[in-house]
Amino acid sequence: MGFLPFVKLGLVANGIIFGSVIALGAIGLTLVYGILKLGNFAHGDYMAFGAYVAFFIVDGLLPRAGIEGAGLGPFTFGFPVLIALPLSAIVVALGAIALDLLIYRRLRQRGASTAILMMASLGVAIAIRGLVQLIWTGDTQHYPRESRQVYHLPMDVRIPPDGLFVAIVAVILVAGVYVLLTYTKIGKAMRATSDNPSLALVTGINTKHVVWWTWGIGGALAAIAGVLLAVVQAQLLPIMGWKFLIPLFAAVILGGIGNPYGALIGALVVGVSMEVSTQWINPSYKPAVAFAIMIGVLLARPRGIFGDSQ
Amino acid sequence: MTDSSPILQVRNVTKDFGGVRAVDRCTLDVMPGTITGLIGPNGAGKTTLFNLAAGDLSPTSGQILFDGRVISGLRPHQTFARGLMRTFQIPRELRRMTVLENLMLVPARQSGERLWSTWLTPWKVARQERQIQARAIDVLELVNLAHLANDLAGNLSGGQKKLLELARTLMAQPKMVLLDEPGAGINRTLLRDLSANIVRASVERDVTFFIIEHDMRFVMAMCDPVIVMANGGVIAEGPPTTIQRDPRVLEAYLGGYVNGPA
Amino acid sequence: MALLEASNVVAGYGETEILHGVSISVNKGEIVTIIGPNGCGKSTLMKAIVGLVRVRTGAVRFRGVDISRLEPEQTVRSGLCYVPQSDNIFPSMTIRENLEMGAFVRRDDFRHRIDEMFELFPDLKRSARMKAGRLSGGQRQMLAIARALMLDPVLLLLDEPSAGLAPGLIHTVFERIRGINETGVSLLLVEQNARESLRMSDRGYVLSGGDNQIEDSGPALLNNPEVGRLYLGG
Amino acid sequence: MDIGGVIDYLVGFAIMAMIYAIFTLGLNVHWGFTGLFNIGIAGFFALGAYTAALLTSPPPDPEQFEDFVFGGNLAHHDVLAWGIDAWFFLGIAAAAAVCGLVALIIGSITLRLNDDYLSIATLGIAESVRLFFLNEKWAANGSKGLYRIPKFLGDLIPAENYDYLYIVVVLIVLLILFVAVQRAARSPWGRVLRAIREDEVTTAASGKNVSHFKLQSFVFGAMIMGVGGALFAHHVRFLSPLTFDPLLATFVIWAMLMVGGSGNNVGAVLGAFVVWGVWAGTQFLPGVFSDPSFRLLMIGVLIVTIMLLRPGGLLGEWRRIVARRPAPAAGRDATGSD
Repeated sequence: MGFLPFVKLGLVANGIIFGSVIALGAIGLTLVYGILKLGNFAHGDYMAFGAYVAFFIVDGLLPRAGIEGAGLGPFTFGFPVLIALPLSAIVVALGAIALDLLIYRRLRQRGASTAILMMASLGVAIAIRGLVQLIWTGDTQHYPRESRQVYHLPMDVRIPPDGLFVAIVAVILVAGVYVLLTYTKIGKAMRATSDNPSLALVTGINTKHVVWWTWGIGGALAAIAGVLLAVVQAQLLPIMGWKFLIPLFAAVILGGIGNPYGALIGALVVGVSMEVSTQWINPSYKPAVAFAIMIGVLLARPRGIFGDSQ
Repeated sequence: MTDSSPILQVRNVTKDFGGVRAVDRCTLDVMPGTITGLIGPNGAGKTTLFNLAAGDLSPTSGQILFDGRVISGLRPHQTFARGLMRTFQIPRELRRMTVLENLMLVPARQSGERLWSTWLTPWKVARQERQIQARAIDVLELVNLAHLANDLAGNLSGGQKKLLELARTLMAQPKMVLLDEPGAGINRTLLRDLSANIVRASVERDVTFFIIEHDMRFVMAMCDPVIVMANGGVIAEGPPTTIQRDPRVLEAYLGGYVNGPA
Repeated sequence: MALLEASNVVAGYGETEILHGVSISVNKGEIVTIIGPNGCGKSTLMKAIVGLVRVRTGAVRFRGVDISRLEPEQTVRSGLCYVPQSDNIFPSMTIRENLEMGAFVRRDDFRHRIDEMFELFPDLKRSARMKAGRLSGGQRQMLAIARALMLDPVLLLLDEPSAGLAPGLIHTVFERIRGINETGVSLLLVEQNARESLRMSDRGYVLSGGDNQIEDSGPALLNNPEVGRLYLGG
Repeated sequence: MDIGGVIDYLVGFAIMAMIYAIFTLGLNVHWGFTGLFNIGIAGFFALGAYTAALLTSPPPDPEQFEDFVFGGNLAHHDVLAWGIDAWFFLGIAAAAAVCGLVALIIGSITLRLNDDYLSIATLGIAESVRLFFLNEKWAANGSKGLYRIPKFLGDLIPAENYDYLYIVVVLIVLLILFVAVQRAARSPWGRVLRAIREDEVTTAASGKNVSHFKLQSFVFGAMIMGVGGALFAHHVRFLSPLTFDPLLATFVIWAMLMVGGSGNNVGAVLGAFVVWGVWAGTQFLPGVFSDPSFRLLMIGVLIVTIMLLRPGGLLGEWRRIVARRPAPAAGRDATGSD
């Protein structure tokens, strides 16, 4: 291709795969941020919880019904993961709505400051992780898997088939979110509420429903992001969600808080930067790279690269 | 009684918010020692002008001078340091701090505001604290809030919060105070107290007041001169009785002869 | 029976009481204007009617039904639409989307209504796909009114539609308002610009200090010297 | 268990509780007085601990530390060369200085912006610090960790009595810091911080440079945390990046402050003892209650419950406890006014 000859294209491809997982998480996070004015520190743990719910379905539930398997086609995982993916999304979506009713709605009604809301979300994050560890222990788990050959593409690009799966799922979901926000009534209501909450109220928008939808969509996307993360990393760990917070927030800030399209671009930028950086620095510094990007953006453009200037 | 040079000069100031022009080539002077009123219909740009002068906003173009020096573009704590203090239309008291603490916060250049002096020279800090506290209690007595000194400011009534706002300005010993609707939402008796306090501060402490107010009785009784803003600019200025009779002012309020006389 | 009847409304924010018992009414087909000096409680009255500010005592009846306890989202459904004074559009959504949001509670096909709005406000049609945040002040006001009209409201509440507009535009806005009234919509206006709005109003109220002061026909209020006194004292 | 064993245990317990009390004091400066939301305490904890350990540790033994090449022999000549264990105190001071410097850099970037950014940045600091010590084997032996961190006063005191000496050291440091923080909090300086916590706009309109004071608070609190880390290093005498997981290095400290009452220094110390007592005590309980995961869950639930019921913490601010009135419903006030 000629441009950026010093960057390995394979890393870029990996970055896009990784970035698409970040995007699924970041879009939910930024929607919640924009509509509820809450930087949700539990979002990463929603992801982890989603991954573990899928694990429970794949490992505990489905085998009893005789559904088992790994190595579906070119992929390492089996058919059960495909069943678990939507189920886990529903569970986490309902869980996120329930937590809002239980905790955040009460705080909002009391007129609590954003710091109090964030503090509460930190408590939720800790509690979820405790719950996950209590049920599934702190040890590494993984979905039933069979090893598979990676695809060899031209220009020395190698991608695992799982990565391809992850990217395709992410593209479908992001397109779905786009359609939802652009064409559906509830999606437009969500954007309107994020834009101008009090006007949304007098326009007849039921902001209560908007809040439920926001948590539902955010929770579902987080759960799927968690499953996909567990697939690409080939493991589940209770702390995987908390560790993911930095790339998530970096993507959200990069894209401008509350802007789902910005979060998508931000996620890809963060994902690709994190992967490409491994060409020069130790791969385990990837989260620090995300942090450095975030600080860099805050220095240069406090409202994010794609944020409004107002 | 007034000096020859104005204490606050607004020079051709414009402020745009997105597509909306809140202040439009506004020029006005406030003379030292006066209690100057600022009136005008809603959306005339009065509060925006205060925000520009106090440093909460920067003008899109034009300049604001205080005491002969440019202050537009400075931040709020910097305009405060020059001797210009503002209050807020809706009182912003420090809710979980006592009334006394709300006042003791205000004086500038407290040695105890440097972290190390609280350890290295506590006696100096303590002495200054005693002085500041005595002053704060004086001010509270002046505005009839002394009995509430140890109450949390968040528990005051609306009118008492207004008095606390005024007390904060007295505490600062500024050269000039921008009062944004001091009379809004308070009852007649409190309003009388408030006016008396403003007049006293103006005379005894040589503070210049620039006051946005909608209660015309208050404005007419206290302010001289009165400046009238409409559509972001000044349309009239003069002694209250003249302003009251000025047909342009009533037009500004009632919607002028935009298409010829009605 | 009056279309809208607010009687002895007491309302305010936090501890501060702004309205001390205000009564107004709007009959079917009327334009009614509320004027009064700044801080008299005009906007608060509007918000109390639509349910943004809680009515402490007193009643608000719309078509005979008490709406004083309803949420804003419910009052909208009853056919009463409100345009706030500022921040009355969704800036990051397109003009068409803003209009669609206006029809949020409609369940029928409202595309024809959007076309009608574009006919009424041709300016908006030309930039239908533009983000509303890029509109000028006058266009924003038009969009805000069009947004509220999307529901075919029985009664439209406008809070200072002329605020912050250039004098030439003010006239246009009032022309439009008169046109809207001619299509059968009743209007309740809060206005700073008393002369122009009273001239086209059937009736007007003057509020001062959170209380009713004067009620009269529009033109009669215009010539009432008492009105000027309420504004400027004296 | 004999009496001596019980006392030994209690002394060890008290040392840890007091070290945690130092962190809680630091967090109180951040959150309790200024409203700064630091969820990366672990970063300052680790930075302080490693700084002190590296400055005082003997030169690496190539047999045990393959990659560890950091000098580290600064203190080696003689621990008592200056009459007292000067290097020990120098290590503590350096720990504070390094934490303060990092806080200064990150704070000056994020504190002038939206408040939310600081909390995310603290998370980033914690993770970056952990990654650094995990990966840079030359600096601190990576995941194998640093051990044989010197004791205070070296081998002057027999190892079995070291805790009895150390509890005095920790107590003195805690007392000094407590007095320092208490003085600062009750001084005009602390008054400005609390004013910022209440309303930044009013504070700025009262002539205070809000971002400077926030930065001072952030740096001061971080330095206190550095001291805590240093004391921890010389107590446990073994450090690895795994020591500083968010649970024991961040969340527990938050729970302590919440229980004790943010804005209340006595409460902060008390909270450290109570929560650490419950934490340490539950390990003797049967079944699920001693499971660390269960305790993690409980800490989360505790924080949420306190936020819901008593946002000021159990003890409340030191001034007085005032009944909270419900604030007017947010978001219902539409725009525009009379």
